[in-house]
Amino acid sequence: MPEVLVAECPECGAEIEVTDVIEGEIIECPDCGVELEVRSLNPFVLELAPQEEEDWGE
Amino acid sequence: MPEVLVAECPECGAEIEVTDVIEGEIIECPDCGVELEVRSLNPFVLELAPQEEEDWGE
Amino acid sequence: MIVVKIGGSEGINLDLIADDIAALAKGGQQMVVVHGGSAETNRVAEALGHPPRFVTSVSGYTSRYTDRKTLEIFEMVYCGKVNKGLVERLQRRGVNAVGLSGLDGRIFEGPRKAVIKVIQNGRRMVLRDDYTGKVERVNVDLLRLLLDNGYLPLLTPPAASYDGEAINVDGDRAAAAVAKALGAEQLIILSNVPGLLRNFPDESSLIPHIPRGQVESAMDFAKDRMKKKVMGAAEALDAGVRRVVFADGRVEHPIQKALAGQGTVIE
Amino acid sequence: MIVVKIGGSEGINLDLIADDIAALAKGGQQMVVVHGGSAETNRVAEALGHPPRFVTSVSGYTSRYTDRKTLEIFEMVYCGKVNKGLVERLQRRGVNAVGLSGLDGRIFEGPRKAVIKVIQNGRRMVLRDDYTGKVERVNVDLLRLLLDNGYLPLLTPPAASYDGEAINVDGDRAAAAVAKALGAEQLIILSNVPGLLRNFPDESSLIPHIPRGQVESAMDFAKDRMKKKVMGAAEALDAGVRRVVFADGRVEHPIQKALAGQGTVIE
Repeated sequence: MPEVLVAECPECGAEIEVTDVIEGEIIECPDCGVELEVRSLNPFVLELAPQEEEDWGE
Repeated sequence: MPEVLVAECPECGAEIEVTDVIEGEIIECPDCGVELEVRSLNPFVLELAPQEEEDWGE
Repeated sequence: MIVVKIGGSEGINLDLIADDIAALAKGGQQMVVVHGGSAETNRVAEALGHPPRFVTSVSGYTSRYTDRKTLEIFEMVYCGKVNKGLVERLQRRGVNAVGLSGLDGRIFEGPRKAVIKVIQNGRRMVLRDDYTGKVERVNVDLLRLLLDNGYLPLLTPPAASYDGEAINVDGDRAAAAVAKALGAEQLIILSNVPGLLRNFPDESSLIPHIPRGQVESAMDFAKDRMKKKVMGAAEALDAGVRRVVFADGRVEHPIQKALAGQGTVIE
Repeated sequence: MIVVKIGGSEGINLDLIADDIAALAKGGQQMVVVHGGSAETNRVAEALGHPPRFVTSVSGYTSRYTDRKTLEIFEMVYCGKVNKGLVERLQRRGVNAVGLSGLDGRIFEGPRKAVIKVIQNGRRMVLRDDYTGKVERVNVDLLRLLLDNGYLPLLTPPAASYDGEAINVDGDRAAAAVAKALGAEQLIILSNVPGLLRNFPDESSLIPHIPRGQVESAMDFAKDRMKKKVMGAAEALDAGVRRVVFADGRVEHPIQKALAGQGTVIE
């Protein structure tokens, strides 16, 4: 059984369970759909993903 | 017995025998003392070594 | 005034290009040259045990993930080996070239993208230590100062962020920015293909001409890296550059042929 | 006007030097900086599998055997990594630095030694493919053009031969040539020792002062690489530079301390 990581969505408070994620990865809250960034795995910390400036294709 | 290389001194015509030399090495003619450069080993070619410009220590 | 962009991909013949620049410069043609160095950078990065990593932005553009170590390798190749190799070729042909990066005198200046979102191995990621950005301002005064005193500016990324940090920017769009800033008549982009190809890599599918209005549609043909080149061209044309030509950097007199319309002409 | 030479050896603190340059430049001090990069070049050459080879000239000077491959690595480190790393540090501190090699605009120009005689592994050898030479002319017009327009020139080898080839030249003597050409009052040479040491590497054996006339005798103390530095100093003084200071490049405010006479002062 892969390790299940659990944290609260900083936007809507819903409980989020994930397995296969790495640091810096972007996931969406299954409840409110907001974009979250995996800031660290141990402890498992989720934060609102930063707004991306318009994409320049640089 | 290391291989003996033989050539004529381009300056004084003396026969020069050498063993342990490599390409680009400078040797002196045992007869007239002029500086010679080993231009190639096979065939064994000796030429007058170029005059060095004043040494700049660069 | 013309601006010439020399691509960094394999197969481009720097000696033939240098011959052509020398011929044109001696003929009185005012010119600024911008060059890349991506292929060489990949080789050196591998050799130094820091293989290049490319990331694809959410809207599908690929760019080099430029962390601090990569930036140094990037500078070694772009500003060291390639830039000075070209300066030497031009000096030996009697052209008084001056090689500069965008950092020098802030010739290329623009915002650094502090955070970018990319797709990496199928995962959507936030990248923070990526030294990448874009060119918003060109130091035209310094370029004019050099041009008016008989020097040929030979420019290369990186650029300077507004805080003065080195940032990796796309060479083609930097060249377009230079063409705009100097009010150049033509922007010539040399690469290792004859021009824009309808179906890459079939060189017979060259698109000879694209009216300015249809540039956006040309984007569909453009393969990944070519997309950025076409974006650069569109920007240059919008800013008053009369003509952009994508031409072959592997042949003799590549610039003169491009000026004569050989390749993909956009106007 | 002062000329500052930043050595390329280990231990030199580029951030402290950049702080000091920024403080002086903002105080109105006109300056040209020349830098080296030997330690870093050795590291990169090893990593790229082309380890550095040093040759000793018949009269006992060591220099880097600079074949074509070495020249490219030399350019990658001097003109790429080190030069742009310093330009970035200065730009971030609000100094509008412009990084240039001696090839650019032929800022450093001089003869290439086509043939040199050296001692290699005990054998006296003729070396033909050595891209080495010395600086005989400095493009003062270009330096003045930049200085008068608010830019700080940050210079590095290689130089240009009269045929426009890239040639490896000694950074210290290039700095001396710049000091002479610009009529600078002082030449500050920063390295990883407090100055000229009577018995290297004992840092307490610092020689605080050497009158111009006794410089030749100072050569006896000078260790191998230091010999060239002292030769450069002597040349600068002969050409009217009022004062040369060998100072420590590892401390805070290294240039201001040197200007205040800390290190080995020769005048």
